[in-house]
Amino acid sequence: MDALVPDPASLLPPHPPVQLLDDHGELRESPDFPLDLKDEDFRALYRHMVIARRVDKQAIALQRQGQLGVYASLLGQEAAQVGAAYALAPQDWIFPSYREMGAALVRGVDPSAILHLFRGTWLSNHDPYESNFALLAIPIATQTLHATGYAMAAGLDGRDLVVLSCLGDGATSEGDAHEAFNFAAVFQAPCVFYVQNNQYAISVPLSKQTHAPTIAHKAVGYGMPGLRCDGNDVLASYAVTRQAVERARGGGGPSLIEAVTYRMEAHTTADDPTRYRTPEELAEWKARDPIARFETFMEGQGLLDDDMRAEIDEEAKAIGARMRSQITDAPHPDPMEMFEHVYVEPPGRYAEQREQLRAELDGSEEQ
Amino acid sequence: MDALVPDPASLLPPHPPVQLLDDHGELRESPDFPLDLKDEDFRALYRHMVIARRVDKQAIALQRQGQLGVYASLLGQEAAQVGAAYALAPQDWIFPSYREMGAALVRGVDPSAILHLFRGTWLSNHDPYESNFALLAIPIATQTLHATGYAMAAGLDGRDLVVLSCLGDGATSEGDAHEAFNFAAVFQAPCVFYVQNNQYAISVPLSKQTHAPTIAHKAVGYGMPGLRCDGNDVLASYAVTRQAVERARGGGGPSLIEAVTYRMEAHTTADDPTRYRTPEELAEWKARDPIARFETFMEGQGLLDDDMRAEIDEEAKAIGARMRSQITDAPHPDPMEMFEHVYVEPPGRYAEQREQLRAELDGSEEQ
Amino acid sequence: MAVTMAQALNTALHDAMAADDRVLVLGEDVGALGGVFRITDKLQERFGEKRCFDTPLAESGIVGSAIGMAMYGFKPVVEMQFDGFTYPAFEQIISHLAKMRNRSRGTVTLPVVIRIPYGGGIGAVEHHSESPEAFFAHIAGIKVVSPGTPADGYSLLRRSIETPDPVIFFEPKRRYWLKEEIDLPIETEPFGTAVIRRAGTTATLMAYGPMVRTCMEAAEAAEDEGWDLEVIDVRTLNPLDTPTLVESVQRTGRAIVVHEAQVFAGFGAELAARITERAFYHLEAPVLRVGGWDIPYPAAKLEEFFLPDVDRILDAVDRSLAF
Amino acid sequence: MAVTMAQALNTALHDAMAADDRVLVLGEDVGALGGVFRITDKLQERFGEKRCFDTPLAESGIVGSAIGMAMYGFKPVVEMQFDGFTYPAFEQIISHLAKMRNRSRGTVTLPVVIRIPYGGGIGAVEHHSESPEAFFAHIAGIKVVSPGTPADGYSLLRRSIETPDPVIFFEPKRRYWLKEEIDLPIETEPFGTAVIRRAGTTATLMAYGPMVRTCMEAAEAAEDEGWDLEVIDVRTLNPLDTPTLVESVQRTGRAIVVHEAQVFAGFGAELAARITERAFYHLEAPVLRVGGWDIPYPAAKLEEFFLPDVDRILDAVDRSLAF
Ligand SMILES: Cc1ncc(C[n+]2csc(CCOP(=O)(O)OP(=O)(O)O)c2C)c(N)n1
Ligand SMILES: Cc1ncc(C[n+]2csc(CCOP(=O)(O)OP(=O)(O)O)c2C)c(N)n1
Ligand SMILES: [Mg+2]
Ligand SMILES: [Mg+2]
Repeated sequence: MDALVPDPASLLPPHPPVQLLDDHGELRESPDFPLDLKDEDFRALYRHMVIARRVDKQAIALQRQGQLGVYASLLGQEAAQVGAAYALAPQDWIFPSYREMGAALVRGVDPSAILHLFRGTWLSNHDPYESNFALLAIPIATQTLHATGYAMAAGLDGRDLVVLSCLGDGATSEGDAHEAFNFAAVFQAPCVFYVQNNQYAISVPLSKQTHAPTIAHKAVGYGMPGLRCDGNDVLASYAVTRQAVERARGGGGPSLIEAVTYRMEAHTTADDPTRYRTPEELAEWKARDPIARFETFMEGQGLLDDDMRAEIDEEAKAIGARMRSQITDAPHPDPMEMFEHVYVEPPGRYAEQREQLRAELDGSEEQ
Repeated sequence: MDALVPDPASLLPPHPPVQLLDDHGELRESPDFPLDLKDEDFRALYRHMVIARRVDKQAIALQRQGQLGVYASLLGQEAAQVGAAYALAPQDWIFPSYREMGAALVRGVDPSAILHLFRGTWLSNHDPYESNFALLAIPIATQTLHATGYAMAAGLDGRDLVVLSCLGDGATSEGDAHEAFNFAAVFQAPCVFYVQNNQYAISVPLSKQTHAPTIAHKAVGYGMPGLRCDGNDVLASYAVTRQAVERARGGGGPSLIEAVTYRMEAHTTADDPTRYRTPEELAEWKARDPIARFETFMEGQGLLDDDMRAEIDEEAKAIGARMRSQITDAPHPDPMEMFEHVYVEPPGRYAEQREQLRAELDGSEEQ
Repeated sequence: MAVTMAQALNTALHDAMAADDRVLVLGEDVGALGGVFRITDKLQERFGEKRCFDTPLAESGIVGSAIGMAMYGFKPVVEMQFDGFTYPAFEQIISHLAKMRNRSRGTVTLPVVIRIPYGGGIGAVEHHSESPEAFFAHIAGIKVVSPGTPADGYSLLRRSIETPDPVIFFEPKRRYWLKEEIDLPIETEPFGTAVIRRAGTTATLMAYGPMVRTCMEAAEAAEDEGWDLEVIDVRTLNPLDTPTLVESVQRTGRAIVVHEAQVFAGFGAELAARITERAFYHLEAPVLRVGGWDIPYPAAKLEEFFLPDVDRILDAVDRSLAF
Repeated sequence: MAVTMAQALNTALHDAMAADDRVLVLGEDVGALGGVFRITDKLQERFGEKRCFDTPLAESGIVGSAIGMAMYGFKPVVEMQFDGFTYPAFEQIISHLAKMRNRSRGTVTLPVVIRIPYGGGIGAVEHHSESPEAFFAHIAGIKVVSPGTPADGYSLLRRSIETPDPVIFFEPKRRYWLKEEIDLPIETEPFGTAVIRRAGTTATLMAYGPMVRTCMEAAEAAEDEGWDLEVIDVRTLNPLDTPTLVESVQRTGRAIVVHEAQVFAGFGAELAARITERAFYHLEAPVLRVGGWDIPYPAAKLEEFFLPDVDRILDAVDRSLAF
């Protein structure tokens, strides 16, 4: 009887989820997931999380003030996003969903660029090739195939490049996620699928989304390793992603990571979560706040003092303020731009339609 | 640390695949898959397989003679199909692909009805409600969702009814298969997914279709049991399916079965397999012929003698002959029927278009 | 009383479920949440989890499993959360939902209704303002409906659930809050008929769903120009009430078809071609088409420059009269 | 030499891969098998598994991953095995392939070609004879092409692979074996232009893909009736060469548009509406549409009664002249 390849045992995720910082911020190192971080890395992780939260808060405020049509908050998922994004090399790519402000900030994307999608100024406003951060994807799970294809291409091209494909727990139910996982595994593409399991798909809880033991167990059926981490533990999120990224970089193929976390805010500013979840549940998760936990650790390690905290808060405020003005002061987009980017070589009728719109605009000015 | 539910260990398929008849036709009973079959059942299984092969042979001949446009042979998969279909109760349903002639025969579907699809007389010619056998499905994996929905409905309705959803190894790559597996598991629908892994999707070998240890391992990610059997062993195919069907009937939810077999013929009569597989490979599998193996067993058990064999061969010939004449003598379909069944309440323009077609028909008759 | 389109639709679902226990409501967030637009509000509370339930996040799965449920004997009413998220279900709709009855020579009938909140004008992010009706109008085997008033919202949805054929039911989401003085239940003109919402003589405006209201506004505004416009609410795109459309144009001699979708290969082309074939000698001008530009739906701040409005419609009337 | 459409397409792929090593060919069975129609025959042998490879059986996966490959810098040419199996990829095509450049304000360009063998007439089983071109013509951001001759098969496919915009390339499968005396490589009329295949005065027939040949046959048969028909090969549905179509109708005064797809909401409606808008006063009869009936594609034995043929086309010319 010949052994199965890959060995199923090697694909099963660890249980319980990998945690390097316990709920009290105590460091519990793991031989399987060694930390290769220096003091400045710890500070950077902290800084990114604080800024992400500030930017997120500011975005919600902007929406309340009518500056944004809608916004999808990452509150509570700062560690999951920052930890994973921090595990990447500069040449690596992220293919995000619409809730990836934290990851975007780590990649150096201007947060106001992201918000313009939610403001409705433009459909996007950053160049993916500058930050190796793809456009936000709204149609659920569709981006996982773009991530896979990009990783397949890097593989064909022999490039040292890893792709982080972000998706949600609900997204794992879509056919596209399945096809992405399968393509990545068949072609052994350098792609890491990073599922932020924040327990809900709008109002639908995980228990109605899948009957799997855990989301990470889905990896087994594709022959890729499944990993699971405490998504409110930035060190675990980092270390687990790091391991998967380095495996992919070394030619070891894709992995599927489940970061167990919680969406503290409404699904979007348009949502009413009181219809589907209890204050008790919310309180439980509030007690597991990712930033507070990391702060305790940082203080314990003497890596964070009041000056430093003040300094980072200042910076975060400044970034939030700049973002706010970039949004509130944003020009009204030029209607004529609607025809600009659809094609490199637009069809002839665009000329007529441009003229017609131009005439409408002139007409309305006259009035 | 609380245990995972369902327990992943309980979902992992047996390895090696369940085999109750070894390659030499020796019975090797298994406590996990007890056989509840009487002598007449063994004879029925044999009879079904012989008839299926005869009908299949006849269908290929009909295609060669220009009576069918194309045909997808089940040669080599008789045991996998007959064993599984035989495990069902009369009220149960089968949702087939296009290669399920063997299963159709077990359900009592008139084989000529199936062939009319391949002949192009009609798009189908059997009433699914008479035999609880759905229409053949050509768009890959789409039928798995109909099977799941039918099983969900039976569940909602509290009916004692199990659905067998047939698909191929290649079909497991489609998004629809993923969504069907997931829906069935989430709603704990009485649905058994039966994958005939015949090693190829047209020219694409399993190794290019998935990187999973086995197809049965895909079950883990949905929280349903994965099972694996020697698909050239009719008793294993029966017993494994039987177990899954009874689990579903008892409210235990869906299962995923992989029947390991081989497509001995071309993908369809239009295919040229010499482009993608070797004679050696073919010879290897020919040596594992499912009917020959079962015959050895039957003889060993004194369940089959020359008279009986002759009798069954006669019956098979007769069925094949009847099918042949039902096809060769089939009337040319009535063009006007094209408008008949599209809607219960057709739009007004159908009347005009019927008239136009009628005029065209009259016109061509005149010439 | 004043009833909104949203209330009318919610009541229609409620009444249909009360009238026939084979009616099921399923989709993403239709249960506890009551749908993101609350069209399924309270249905789960009232009828239980077996009659109204959330599914996993998979549109092909929703439509494909609904097909199986309909084969079994239920009447599933499924919700696609937004127009732009209907596309994953396209194969199940075109290859099975629409074809099953024909493929089975009439033995399998699929009374499935797919509800789709569609169209723009609500300042949404991308993929939430699409008008894909032309795709579905080109598929034989399904019916395509789009109400323009709360009364039709109720009545056409009830009829759509009752009809044994599969129906794609397009709900004009920007009109969910449109009010009408009616009492529910209400029975409007028969399914499959177009309705003259405003009689006129200068030219005929034809629309469905969200643009019906816009055409009525255009007709009012046109009075200042001394134009007396007729407005027809098409109501059902398939079946299409060609006679009513043609008869109107034979009287007015001029027609302008209006929809939000891009004009190129849009449903307006079918209306224009069909009317021209049947009213050729009565036409004083070609049937003109007013719609969105031939581009993807733009960002929210630009939608007012994309969507047809009173001015764009009156410009077309002007051009028609200039012929 | 006599070249078939299939040979022309296969050579075009070969030459494009030889000319630009960013060109990839992927899909189901395109490798060792060379595609079920052998259009990718020998490409893997010649260019290796990294340039031409089989994918798992998943159309959304094929198109979605091709989008990622194009973002990276490759030029993927993907094959959908048959028209009827393109639908699972619909969301990736409409929501991303078509919209990406616009969404990204021009920063992301996707030079992807999706090849689709389409149409009927080969006696195939169901789902293998569909004509879905109208769906794609209604999607902004992609180009839609359908060659009617081997020369165009070669030239338009080369241009489609070169153009930076995404292209849906419809191959008329019943014409794969159509022969033409040409030498490859060949450069035909510019991409985006329609071509007058036969000059005439009585009326204009317009078609693309498989129906071009049928219209030529109709034009020949029409000579017995004393009719001198003009035949235009539309070649690219989007961009559409409206001027050439309009100019022809302004001369002949009559137009009949022909396609295999059902007429209702088909692409013929766009051609009819557009020409009528621009040649209204020149029309002596409404633009008539000839196509399949408004039903699902029938079983093989009935397709001859579904598909437009010389007689159905000439009946339409007759009706046009009767106006
Ligand atoms: C294809 C598709 N279907 C439906 C939606 C509507 N929708 C937006 S977000 C969402 C839930 C997503 O849940 P999850 O994947 O867990 O991500 P999360 O929002 O929790 O981060 C849904 C159903 C969509 N955007 N795309
Ligand atoms: C959606 C879809 N894509 C492609 C095809 C073309 N096709 C027909 S059979 C087949 C291979 C199926 O392989 P598998 O699922 O293993 O079943 P088998 O034919 O081996 O029984 C393909 C690609 C199809 N019928 N449907
Ligand atoms: Mg979630
Ligand atoms: Mg197979």
